[in-house]
Parts: sequence; structure tokens; C-alpha cells
Amino acid sequence: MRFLLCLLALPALALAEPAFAQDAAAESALSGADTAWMLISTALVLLMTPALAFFYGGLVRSKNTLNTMMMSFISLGVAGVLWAVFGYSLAFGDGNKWIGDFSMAFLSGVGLEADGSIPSLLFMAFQGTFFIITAALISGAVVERMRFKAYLIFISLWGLLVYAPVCHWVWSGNAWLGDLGALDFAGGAVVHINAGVAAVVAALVLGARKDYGRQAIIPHNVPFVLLGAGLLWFGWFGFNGGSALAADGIAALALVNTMLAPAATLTMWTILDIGRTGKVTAVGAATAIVVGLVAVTPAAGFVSPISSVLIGAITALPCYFAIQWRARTRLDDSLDVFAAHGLGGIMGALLTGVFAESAWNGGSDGLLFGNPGQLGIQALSIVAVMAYSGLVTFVILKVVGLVTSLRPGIPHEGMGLDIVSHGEEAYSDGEGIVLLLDEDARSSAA
Amino acid sequence: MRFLLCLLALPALALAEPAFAQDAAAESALSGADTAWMLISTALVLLMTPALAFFYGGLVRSKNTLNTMMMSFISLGVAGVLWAVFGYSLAFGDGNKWIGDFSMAFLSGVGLEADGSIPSLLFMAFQGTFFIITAALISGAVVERMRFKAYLIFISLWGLLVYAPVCHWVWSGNAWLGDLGALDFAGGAVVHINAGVAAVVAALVLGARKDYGRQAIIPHNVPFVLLGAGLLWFGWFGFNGGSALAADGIAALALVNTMLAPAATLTMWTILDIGRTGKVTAVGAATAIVVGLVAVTPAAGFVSPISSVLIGAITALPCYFAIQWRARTRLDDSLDVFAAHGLGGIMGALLTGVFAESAWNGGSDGLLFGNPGQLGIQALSIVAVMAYSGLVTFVILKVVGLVTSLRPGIPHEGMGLDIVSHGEEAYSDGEGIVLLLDEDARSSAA
Amino acid sequence: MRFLLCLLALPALALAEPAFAQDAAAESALSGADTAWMLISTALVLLMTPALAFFYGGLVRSKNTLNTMMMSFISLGVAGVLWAVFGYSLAFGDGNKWIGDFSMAFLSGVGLEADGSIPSLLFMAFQGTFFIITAALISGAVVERMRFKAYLIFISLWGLLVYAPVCHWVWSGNAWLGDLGALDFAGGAVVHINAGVAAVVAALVLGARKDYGRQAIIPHNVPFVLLGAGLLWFGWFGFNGGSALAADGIAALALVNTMLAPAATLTMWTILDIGRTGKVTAVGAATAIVVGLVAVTPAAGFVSPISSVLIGAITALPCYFAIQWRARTRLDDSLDVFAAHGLGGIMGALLTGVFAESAWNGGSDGLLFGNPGQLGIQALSIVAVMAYSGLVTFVILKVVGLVTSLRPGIPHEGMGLDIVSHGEEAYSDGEGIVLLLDEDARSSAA
Amino acid sequence: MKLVRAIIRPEKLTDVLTALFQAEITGLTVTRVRGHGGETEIVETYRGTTAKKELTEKIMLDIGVSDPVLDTAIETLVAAARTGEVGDGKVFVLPVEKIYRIRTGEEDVSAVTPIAAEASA
Amino acid sequence: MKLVRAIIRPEKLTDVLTALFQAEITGLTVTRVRGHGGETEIVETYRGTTAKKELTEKIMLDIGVSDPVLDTAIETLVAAARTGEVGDGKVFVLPVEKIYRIRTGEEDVSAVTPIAAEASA
Amino acid sequence: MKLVRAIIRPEKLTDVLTALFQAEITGLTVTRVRGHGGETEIVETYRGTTAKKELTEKIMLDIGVSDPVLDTAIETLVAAARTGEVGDGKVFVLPVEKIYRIRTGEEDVSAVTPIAAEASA
Ligand SMILES: Nc1ncnc2c1ncn2[C@@H]1O[C@H](COP(=O)(O)OP(=O)(O)O)[C@@H](O)[C@H]1O
Ligand SMILES: Nc1ncnc2c1ncn2[C@@H]1O[C@H](COP(=O)(O)OP(=O)(O)O)[C@@H](O)[C@H]1O
Ligand SMILES: Nc1ncnc2c1ncn2[C@@H]1O[C@H](COP(=O)(O)OP(=O)(O)O)[C@@H](O)[C@H]1O
Repeated sequence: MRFLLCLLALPALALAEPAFAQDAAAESALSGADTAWMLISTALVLLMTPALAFFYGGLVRSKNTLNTMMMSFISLGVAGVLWAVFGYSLAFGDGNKWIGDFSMAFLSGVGLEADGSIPSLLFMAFQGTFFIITAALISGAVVERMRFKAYLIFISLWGLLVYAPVCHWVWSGNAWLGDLGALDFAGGAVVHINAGVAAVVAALVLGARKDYGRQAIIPHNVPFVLLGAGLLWFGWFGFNGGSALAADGIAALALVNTMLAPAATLTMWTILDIGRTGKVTAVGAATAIVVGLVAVTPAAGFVSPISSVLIGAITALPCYFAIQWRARTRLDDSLDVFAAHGLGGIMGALLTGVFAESAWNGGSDGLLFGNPGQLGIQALSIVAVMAYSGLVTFVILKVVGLVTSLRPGIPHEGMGLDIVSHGEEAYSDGEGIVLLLDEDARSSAA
Repeated sequence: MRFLLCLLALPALALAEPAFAQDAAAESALSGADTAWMLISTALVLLMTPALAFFYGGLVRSKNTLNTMMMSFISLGVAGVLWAVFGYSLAFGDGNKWIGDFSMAFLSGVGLEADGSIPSLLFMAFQGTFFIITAALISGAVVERMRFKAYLIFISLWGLLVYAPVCHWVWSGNAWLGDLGALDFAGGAVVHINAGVAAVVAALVLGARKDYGRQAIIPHNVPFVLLGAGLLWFGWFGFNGGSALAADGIAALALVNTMLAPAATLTMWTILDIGRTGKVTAVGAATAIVVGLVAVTPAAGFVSPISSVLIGAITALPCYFAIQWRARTRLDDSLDVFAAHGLGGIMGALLTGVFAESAWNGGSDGLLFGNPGQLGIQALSIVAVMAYSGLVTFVILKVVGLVTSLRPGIPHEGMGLDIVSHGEEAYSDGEGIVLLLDEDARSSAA
Repeated sequence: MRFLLCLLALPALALAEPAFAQDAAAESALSGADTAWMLISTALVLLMTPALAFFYGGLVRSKNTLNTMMMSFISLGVAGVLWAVFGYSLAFGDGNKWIGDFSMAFLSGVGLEADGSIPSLLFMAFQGTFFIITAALISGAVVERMRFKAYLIFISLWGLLVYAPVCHWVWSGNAWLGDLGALDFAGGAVVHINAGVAAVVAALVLGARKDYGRQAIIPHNVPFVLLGAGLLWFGWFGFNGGSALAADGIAALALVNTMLAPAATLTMWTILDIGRTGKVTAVGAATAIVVGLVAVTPAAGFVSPISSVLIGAITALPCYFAIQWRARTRLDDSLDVFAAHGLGGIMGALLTGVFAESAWNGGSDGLLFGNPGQLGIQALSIVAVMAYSGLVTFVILKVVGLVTSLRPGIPHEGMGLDIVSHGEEAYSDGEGIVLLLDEDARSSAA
Repeated sequence: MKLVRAIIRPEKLTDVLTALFQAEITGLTVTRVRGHGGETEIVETYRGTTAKKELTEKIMLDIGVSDPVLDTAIETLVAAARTGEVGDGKVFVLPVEKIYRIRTGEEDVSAVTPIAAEASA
Repeated sequence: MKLVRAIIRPEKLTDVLTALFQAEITGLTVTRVRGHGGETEIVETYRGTTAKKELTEKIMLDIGVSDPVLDTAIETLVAAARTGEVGDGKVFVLPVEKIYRIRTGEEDVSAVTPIAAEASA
Repeated sequence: MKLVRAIIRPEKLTDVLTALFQAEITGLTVTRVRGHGGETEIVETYRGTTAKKELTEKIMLDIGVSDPVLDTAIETLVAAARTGEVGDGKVFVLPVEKIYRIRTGEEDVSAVTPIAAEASA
């Protein structure tokens, strides 16, 4: 649906005068209702990045809490600016089948004229929130052991060199994956598979934390994990529902599916937990919610509500066992970004090819509704995104590693990155912390 | 207002083809603005359940934090799925005066066609979020001492056997309480009195916590309680405002009342706190906000803003003293679900019968505006809901108690249910926690 | 834009019958889409006050957490009620060039008729959320050392005597600053400069905390600060976006600018942090987000997106260094309300006079677009608000100080205000806390 | 003089305090600690990580007593802290060479004599 | 050698540390504890529950010292920690049989001699 | 009998526990403390406030041992806790006059003898 809409909308965009004028004619094509929904959807998706900071921040040890949270928060700044400067143009500029161009760099020509039924500026911002969170998602694989400055350089490059092209392929309306008919309602491939693969590569390039596999590394604040999961779910209604780009039946379908699929995943995860250990874990519940949300992301506006219940329930199985198994390997994808986002996204993308139903989405059918070919297209898009993301992420990290070291020294890793990289502690009672007055500060720095 | 709307809408629902088609004609009756508002309202109400997890979770001792939070979170999964499978049909299916039917089980026939001015699927989801939180509300009465599996079975049965029928009575549009003209804008009776009574019964059946009345049981994290209250208030704008089912004047009235009534309750509570101990407690403020929100729930779209200030202020009194008094009894309704939701709901339902004003709501007057009969109808609906909810809750708990024990053993209760039921701790510094590698895990399980 | 809208709308308001009738004719002028957006915007702005409680609450020491949070929460009650009772009428009543009147006291005549395209009651509530948060903002300057009852009296008087008139000047549509053409889209002067100046005055009148400058006073919970910042950003989309009072292009512009400006401030702050200490602080990041939001507030609907990036980036500089410098003075503006809100608001108001662009806002140009006079008007409005707010705040505090003491005794300040003013602790493990049964309670109170 | 150091169960703290206060032993210091003894082991699971909690929450009491009070203190404490289940804890009696009261500089026995009159003020 | 164990007010910690460091006593260990002495009682209320806080926050310092340093240590500490109000705390002096420095295995006096040279590194 | 009190690095706790358990020393109590020794100083910045962290996180172990076990205990502990970097910590050996097991009232040596049989139950 979405990529079709983009398809229709983009020529308009490209033709837009570079003027900043509020063109009266264009304004008349705006729908207030659609604009209202996209305004709040944009706000909702932006909230997901702080939510992610809590989801991730609660899972690490307290000495790395702020570092982990800042890996998300900093994306709100750096990736936010980069999107306006180059990212949007690279992703949605006309360009060619593979990548956009610089025609809209510095938001040149992006104004209040209608793109579909909403101001094109608003479309830019909505897409920007996706860019921000995708970069932040990767951080879950490298927490507790990546130098913050290296991380900053990495996500900046990654956003422009990996996210923008992949987004262009699928959603720009004039690129190869979209043309093939790959279905990705709100970013199963663009966001989740993409980030999930980058995460695995980053975890491999950086290597495991020094304590990994030797000590128990336990979440320091599980309520924060639940808070993050709750706010992520809330924000995801904008992520999926807003991907309809209108306040219509498809938005309603996407939103309802975004409610039902995670419910089903959570229920299935509970059953698996009871079966395996008899204990329904809270970290498991938070994980299940995210997995269900990921799984329904590519499918949200394409499948029936009951299909989304099935997608949620089915996806629980591989992700549950992948997480169990991963912890027994030497792959320190610390917060299981691949098992949750990568694998969840793959399942979602494939199941979209199975359950898509033109009776609901007004266009595309999947395997179960007589169009087995769709599954092939979905598989192709998965493979393409995985290959490209994996390869370029690897190259970027190697290059960043030439410029600056990726990891702090072992003693610094032991002290925790909050102190080392941020000069702060997440929780402090102030005891034994002595104020440095100006003179002291100077002499102590000396 | 709401039940009138439902009344009008339901025949349409019932007649809807079991097809999943996006009927072009039906689509044309959709209002984008109303859909936009109901999309976000649904998201807002869903957020209330995580919010409740924090409100409740902060009030218990840290060893039971996750257990308490999970009692809310699990409802997002289990109740969410149950609603789609049977609950919605039992509540809103045609059925008879007492209960719906299975005609819409598995969402059969619930599609994107308009129900009023929004897709009927969206109406289903909006109502589903009420189902989810009502089940979770009860948990406040049984925290720190109910086995999690017993709780799971209990809320599943309770949702289908208590919530669905009561919801049907009031809101389905073809059942006895609605027909009588009982006013319940957003769920004073259906949600709050219902949950409040079930809570008392559950507290009585389970008995008090082993430490109750012997040790001081102190909230472990008051900021979480405030966070929960803040997010609940935010979500409640969707709860009450969304119950207008449209982005119209009634929605605005409901939303404004939802802002003013808790403000008045909070102000009154502050005065009472100052008068009694001279200290304005934060737990009290959080409680006051919830009490005010509960009180205005049945009234929100029926009364003037100034009446809602009065409703908020008046309701503070009985609830404040009920909470003081309850703690001196042997009734361990641990988080005062009855005093806040039950009593608050009763006050709200009665005061709706006093302050309802057709000049604002376009239809119903209360005692003060010349229709004393309304108060009687309100009282009847309260009694009916209390009797039914109390009785059936009791029976369900007794039956569940036959199948599995409701409470953990005393030593387990002492250890805290986070470890016992979930195998996790809410806050951990990881000290002295030793990683079990596969072999150890196996031998240790043996 | 906004004040123009108000200008048009206010006669309608004033003429409205004191009746509560839902006038059919007026109703017809309502826009569902605009109403939907203003409903959610009102909810979003209300959420900012709990968000502020976390932003501020995390920055203080744990023994003052609840006191600090309650300074925000109580405003939701007291200021909420005061707004309905007198505040709205004083701010938006016809009155004269300097202040409103009591014509709409107790919401008399404020009904569901259209004010612009939304119900006037909704406009009242939206403005009420601004009143609530502005009072709460000041508390950051007096935390850890102001008696709670004195604070209650102070903010009540401040709201009516300072906020209401200043709001009237700028936004009522028939007062002097608005008439001059001062541009303040969403409250740079009314909210932020106003609160920032009041904060400095309050810090001066109260004096520094006993430990200030002698001990290191360290934030006790930085994740809460980040949570607050994240939720503030989210709520601020309603604050700025909702100030368009419609779901139109200006709302989109305001919302997008509210996303880009803080992103730029955060990026610039990161660069400054790296340059100065090499460490990107989390407290700094949270501060930067708020500074960027403040800076874009007066500008949001008047400037182009790229200008808002510049506004965000430029404002980072003075605010960053002001915060560094302030901590070396004897001015204990404890949470830097002036450096963030006052100075940020001044920068924003001036830069609005520089970057305003009629091509985007359909009316007003700034210095860069050929209208240097606008900068003078902006400067005048800044000076006027600072002078009035500073003076009246001073008088109010002195008067309150005559009635009741503003500060607790030194030993009480040492114990922390949570225990002293609220009789609670934010975090408790319950150890060594013994239940007082009724008899004990009585004898212990004696 | 002696320092009595007892490790007890957290849930027994209230009982122990009440008993000690009744025995007029009111000066004491309490520390949250964790202990390893013969208690049952606890296994926790976080995603794929399974871990054994080797330490359980305990409370440590430090009570400086003059020699005549020593036996009362120990008896009271042991009686109040006992449940009979494994994990009740231990009491160590350490010799003390000197005690000072910081406020007054008083030494030894008088340093640990509670100041009943002032206390009620 | 002796172990000096002092219980002080949390707000005095900075002063005490500064004083000790000036007296060149730099090896020490700090624990958050709670104490019951003659301090004023605090009543808390949470909804209907009223409770008495029997314990107030305190800081415990453990300082292993060689005999010659003992008196300086105690005097410095007591002077810096005193406010004159009830609740200033106590100092206990315990005999120590042996001290080891884990890093080097050094024993006794040399184990508690601060390593000034390295410290500044 | 002796009380062995060791201050170690938090990251060494797991190693030390494992080593002690292997040496069949299973009764012990652990406290979170902070220490000041020769460790490198840490500077923190919060907005305009710059502060020096004088104390680093440490773990304190208290182990009551009977005299024959004393040497094993110390050797095991020191070996497992050593990294060779400044900040490894100290061991203090304090004399103990009496030990009681609260559960049974057993005294002295038998009070600190682990109850292997029950433990595995
Ligand atoms: N030798 C010891 N030294 C110090 N503390 C000990 C020692 N033995 C036991 N403890 C403490 O006492 C607690 C209970 O001891 P345990 O041996 O389990 O119980 P019991 O005394 O009932 O046999 C432990 O958790 C630990 O804190
Ligand atoms: N006998 C004791 N044993 C251990 N700690 C004690 C003892 N007496 C007092 N304390 C500690 O000293 C603190 C202050 O003691 P208190 O008697 O109130 O003050 P003061 O020494 O000024 O009379 C208490 O909170 C407690 O931690
Ligand atoms: N004299 C002492 N008394 C009590 N604790 C001490 C003493 N000296 C050192 N410590 C503790 O030991 C820790 C490490 O000591 P330090 O002198 O830095 O290391 P090292 O023993 O390697 O020279 C300190 O952080 C402190 O907790």
C-alpha cells in the first residue's frame, strides 16, 4: 500500500518548486484528518527511541546504563540532523534504481505542499523518525564495550550508506525492490532485518565483552525493560498505523494488527516459558512484545487481523529458541538484536508473503490466497537486504576501526562506560564525591 | 451518548457480511477525523495497562515488583487474544438481553466497514483495550501472594464470564441496562465498579498477606507510582475522550472533564492531607489522580465542566477516608482497588445521575436538572453490577482453587514472588550471581 | 499566526451566550480534524508536567526526589483548578490591553461552540495545560529548600498575577504585545522567559541550599532525567504543533521544527562536550533537548525547517556556557531554569525575529527576510516580560514570606524534604520501619 | 566491652529490633549484607542466561555492649531471630578495646549507655 | 594494629574524608548503614499505613591503622564528625591480629602504609 | 576462631567465591562497600558541577573460620582476588571470642562448620 502511495506521490515531490511557498492549490489537496493522524504518528515514532533507550538500558549492568541509553538518545540528535541534511534526499530523491540523489539535500524543495494528502515536510519528518530508531537499534549488539566516539561515527556512516539506500530500494517508489512488488508495510526489511544483520556483523567485528561467557551478566533494572516495551508498543501504533499515511481503513487495520500480533506473541512466549522452566519471565514478556511488533511490521496493512494473530504466535517460536541458543554460543549479540529484530523481521516478511490478502489491502495476495510468487519476492528482498547490510556494515566498521579504536581498554571496560565515556554515574548517592572548585579542577586535570 | 451511538451502530454491525471486503460504500461513511481520533485513543488506552503496571509495581515491596507488573503486562497478551477470539463477540454480539453470542468469534465479520463513522475493526480494538485493563485492575487486590498461574486462569475466566456480560448489559445497545437508560459514558460501572468488587472478593477469598497488619509494608518506589499515575492520566484522555467514538464536541467535553475532575480531586486530597497530618503525600497525590479519573469516567460526556470539578472534589472525600479506614481492618485489598475504583466508580455513577445535563450532552438530565429518576437508574445499575460481579468472581476463584492452589507456600511468599514465580529479580547488581553453563544447569536442575 | 487566530476568535467567545447550549450553528463550524489534533495536543501538553517531574526529580538528591516531583504534580491539581476558576478568564477575557476580566470566571459561557474551528472549551483546556506547566517550571530553581506549603501559595498567586496577564498581553488578541506584532508561536516569552526570570528571582529570594558550593550535589537518577527529556519532547509536539490550533500545514511546520531544532541543539551540545572534556554527558544531552525545544517554541510556526536547525544549533552556545558559568557563582538556580528556559527563550524569541519568513508562515518576516523592525519588537517583548515577571515574582515571594516561612530549618533541609514535607521516602526497602497500630500512632503523635 | 555482630534474616529484623528495644538495648547499627550458608539455591533465568544466586539477602547487626549486658543481648537476639530453618544466621562476639561517643568524646561504657532522657526529647 | 570503626552522619562524610586525607590517612573503607540511637523518631504515612522509621541513615568507616597512627586517626575523625547534636555516632577500636595487602602479599604495618608514590600516578 | 575480613574488587567476587567454595569454605557474608586507597582518581561532571569520586566500589567479605582453616582461607582468598594492579584490597584478621549459630544455639567451632548434608537438601 505504502510503496504504492509513495509511487504516486513522488513525482509530485520531485516537481515541487524549490520555493518555500505555501502553495494555495497544493494546500487544498491536504486532508486535515490525514495530517492530524500523521502529526501524532510522527510524535509516536519519535518516542520509540527514548523507549528503546529504556528497553536496552534496563538490560545492561548499572555501570553501563547511561552509555547504553545515550547510544539511543544521541541518534535523536545526530541522525535527526543527518536526515534533514542528506539522508532524506538519498532515500527519497529521484536518483536511480539503487539510491536517491542530493536534489533535496538540506530539505531543498521540501515544503508544505501536499504529498499524497499530507504536507511533504511531514512525510519527511515521519520517515526521519524511522531513520533515527533504526540506527539506535543496532546499539543493542555492541553495548558495554564500544567507544562512544567510534559509535557516533559508525551510526552516522551507517545511516547514510546502509539505511538510506535500502529505504530507497523499497519505499522510494522508483527503485528495484519496490518495482518487484516486495511487500514491506512499515519496515520489516528496511528497519528490522537491516538493523538485525548490522547488529550481528557489529557484534562479530567488535568481539565479545570481556566478561561474556565467564560471568553472569544480569539486567540491572527489569522495570525499565518493561517501561521500554510498553512505550515501544505505544509508539509502534504510529510506526505501523502511520505507515498508511492516512487516517483510513488501512491505518485502522495496521493499528489493530499491531495490537493483536504482539498479544499473540506474548501469549505464545508465556506458554513456552511455562513449558520450559515453569516460570513466566518479565524480560521474556518484554522481549515477546518487541518480537511480535517486529513480526507484524511488514505485514500490518496487508493481512487480516486473524492472520496477524497467527503471525505473532508463529514468530514466537524461532525467536524464543534462537535467544536460548545464541546465549550458548560465542556470539555476543548482547541484547539479541538479531534474534528479535533480524529473525523477527525475516519471519514477518516471509509470513507477509503467506498471509497477504487483497480482500483486506485492496491489492496484494500471498501464498495462502493464491499467489505463491509473493513468497519468492519476499525471500529475495530479505536476501538482498541481508547481503547489502551485512557487507557494508562490515566495511564501515573496519574503516572506522582504522581511524579510531572501536573498543575501550580492558580496565575501562571493567570500570564501566558510564564513568569512562560520559563521566557520570546513572545512580549516585553522592557519598564520597567531593566538589572540585575551580582551582582543584584545574590542578586535577593537570 | 455512547450507548446511544452503540445502539445506532450495532444493527449495522450485525448485518455486516461475514466477508472481509473493504466495501466501497461502507468506506464512504467513514470519517477520517473520527478515525484519526479513535486510532490514537486506542493507542492511549492500551498504554494505560503498562502505566498501571508502574502504578501498582511501585506500591509493592521490591521483591514482588516484577510479579505485580507482570500481572498487568500479561493481560496485554492473554486478554488481548481472548478478546479477539471470544470476548468481543460475547460482549457485542447480538445475543440476548444478558449476553452476546459467538457470531463474531474469531472476529468473523468484523471488517473495515463503518460502524458509526469509524471502521468496525477499530471499534473492536478500542473496546479490547478496556477489556485488557479491567482484568489487570483487579490484580491490585491480590499482589504479593497469588500464584501467577492461578492468576492467569482467573483473569481469563473473569474476562469472559464477568466483563463480557456486564459490558453487554450496558454498551451493546440491545441489553437490559442500556435499555433502562443507565448512563455510563466510559465505564464507571463496566470497568471500575466491576473490577473494584471483584478485587474485594478476591482479597477475601485469598486472605491477607502473611505480613499484613504485622509489619509495615511500604512502597518500594514512589516515583514509579507517580509515573504510573501520570501515564494513566494521559491514557485516560483516550479512555474517556475516545468513548465519544468521534472527534466532536462530546469528545472535547469528555476530554476537558477528564482534565478538570482529577485536578479537583488532587486539590481536595491535598487539603485533606494538610488537615490530617500536615503532610501532602506523593502516594496520596497519585491516588487522588486515579480516584478523580475513575469518578469522572461514567460522567465525562454527560456533565458540564464545572460539574466535573464538583464530581472530582466530592469523590475525594469518601475515597480518602475509605483508604484510611481499610488499612485498619483485616481486609487486605492490598492496593485499595475497591476504595479507589469501586467506591470512586460508585460515586461517579451516582453523581452522573445528579449532574447529567442535556444542555451539554444533548439528551439526558440528572437529579439537579429535573430528572430525579436517573439517580434511581444509576443506583440500580450499580447494584446489579456489584451483585453479579461479586458472585461470579467468587465462584470463579473457588473453582480455580479446586484446580490449582491460589497462594504460594509461606516461605515462598517470604522470598518474594519475583524469584519464585518468575525466576528473576527486578533490580540486580549481579553480585554473587554465577553463570550456569550448560552442564551446571543440567546438574543443578536435577 | 496564533495570536491572529485568537484575535479572530475572541469576539465570538465574548459574544457567546452564557448558556451551555450546544449551538447547532456553531457546531457546524467545527472541524473534526482540527478537533482531533487539538484533543491529542491537549493530552500531550498535560503529559509534559509529569515528564517535568521526572526531569527535575532525577536531578536532585534522593532525599528530595518526591518533594521535587510533587512540585510539578501539585500544579496539575491546584493550577488546573485555578485556571478553570479564574485564570482562563483573566488571560483570555476581554478586559483591557493589560489584563482580562472575570467574565468567564468559573468557565461561564465557555461551551462547545466553535472558537476558530475547535470547541472553545477545548481551547480553554489546551491553554490550561500551558498554565500548569509554566508554574511547575519555576520549581527547578527552588528545589531541595522550599517549604511545600509556601510553594503552594506562591504558585497559586504567581499563576494568577504573573502568568495570566503576560499570556493576555501576547495571546488574547486584544492586548498590547500582540497588537505590536510580537511573534511568540507557542510561548517563548509567555512560558519560558516568564518562568526563567521568575526562577532567578525565586532563587535569589530563597538563597542557596545549605550545601551549595560546599558539597557536590549530584543527580541521583540520571535515567529519570532522560525519561523526562524524552517525554517532554514527545509532549512538546502537542505544545508547539497544537499551537497552530488546527491540523494544517502550520501545525506540520511547527511539529517538524520541534523535531529538528532539538536534534541540532543536541548535536551541537555533543560537539561542545567533546571539545571541553571529551565526554558526552547524558545530563547534558537531556539538557540540550530541553534547550532546543525551548528555543524553537516561539519560532516553531514562523520559520523554515532549516532555520529551525540553525536556531537549535545557535542557542546551544550561550546556554551551554551559561550553565557552566552559573555553577561557579553563588546563584543557586539549582536546576538551571534560567540558563535553559530563560536564556533559551530569549534566544528563541530573538532568533524568531531574525528567521521568521512569510513564505512559510504566510505573514511575518524577520531580519533576514527584510524586516529588521521585527527584531526590535521581539526585544521589546522580552524586556517587558522580564521586567514584569521579575518584579511581581519578587513581590509575591516577599508577601508569602511574611505569611509563612519560605524555607525549612537547616536540620530539616539536611534530613531531606521527602521525609519532612511529605512523610515519605522515594525508595524504601522497608527495613527497620515498624508498623504503627492505632494506639501507637496516637501515643506517638502525642 | 564487646561488639556483637549478628547476621539474621531480613524478615526477622522487626522482631529483633522490638525485642532488643524491650531489653533496653537501643544503640545499634544495621547493614544490608548477603550471605552464603546452607540455604537452598536459587536459579534465575534472563533470556538465554541461566545463573545461580549464591548469596541471599541478610541483615547484619552491630551492637557495642558493655560486658554485663552481653549475655542479655545475645539471648534476646538469638531468641528473636530464630526460625529453626537453615539460614537463620550467626552471632560473632568480638573484643573491643575502646569505644568513643563522637558527640561528647565520652569513652567506653558511658559511650554506649543509651541516653534515655534525651532520646525521648 | 587496630581496626578503627566509626559510625558517623552521612552529611559529615565529606568533612571526615577531607580531614583524614589531610592527616595522611588514606586507606579506608566506607559502608552505608543505618543506626538506631537517641535520634528523633520519624513517622511516615503511605495511604492508610502509618509507620515509624526506627533507623536513620549512617555511614560506617573502617580504617586499619598501625598503632602509632591510632590516636591521630581517632582525634581527626572525632573532631571532623562532631556536630554536638544527638546522633553523631560512635567509634569502636578493635584489635587486629594480622593485615595483608592482597596485591603484594605484604603483611601488617607495611600492608596499611599508603603507597604515596603510586597513588599520585 | 577468627574473623577474616577481606576487601576485594567487585569483579573478583565470582572468582573468590568459586575458589572458597572449592576449598570447602562456604559460610560467609558479603557487603557492598566503597574504598579509598591508591586507586586512580575519577572526575565526574554534571552540568557545571565537577566532582572527584574519592571512593571506588569494593566488596567486603566476612568469613568466620576456625583456627585450622584460617591459613587455607587466607591463601585461597588472596590468590583468587589478586590482579596485581593497585586497588586489590586488604585482608584483616580479627580475633573472635565466641560464635553462635542462631538456628541451633550451637557454639564456636561447630557453629561455623558447614552443614554439608542439609545444604544439598
Ligand atoms: N562462617 C561464616 N562467616 C560469616 N558469615 C557466615 C558464616 N556462616 C554463615 N554465615 C552467614 O549466616 C547466614 C546463614 O548461615 P547458614 O549456615 O545458612 O545457616 P544456619 O546457621 O542456619 O546453618 C549466611 O547466609 C551467612 O550470611
Ligand atoms: N551500642 C552501639 N552499638 C553500635 N552502634 C551504635 C551503638 N550506639 C549507637 N550506635 C550508632 O551510633 C549512631 C548514633 O548514636 P546515638 O546514640 O544516637 O548518638 P550519640 O552518640 O550522639 O548519643 C546510631 O545511629 C547507631 O548507628
Ligand atoms: N587502612 C585501610 N583500612 C581499611 N581499608 C583499607 C585500608 N587501606 C585500603 N583499604 C581498602 O582497600 C582498597 C584497596 O586498597 P589500595 O591501597 O588502593 O590497594 P593496594 O592494596 O593494592 O595498595 C581500598 O579501596 C579500601 O577499600
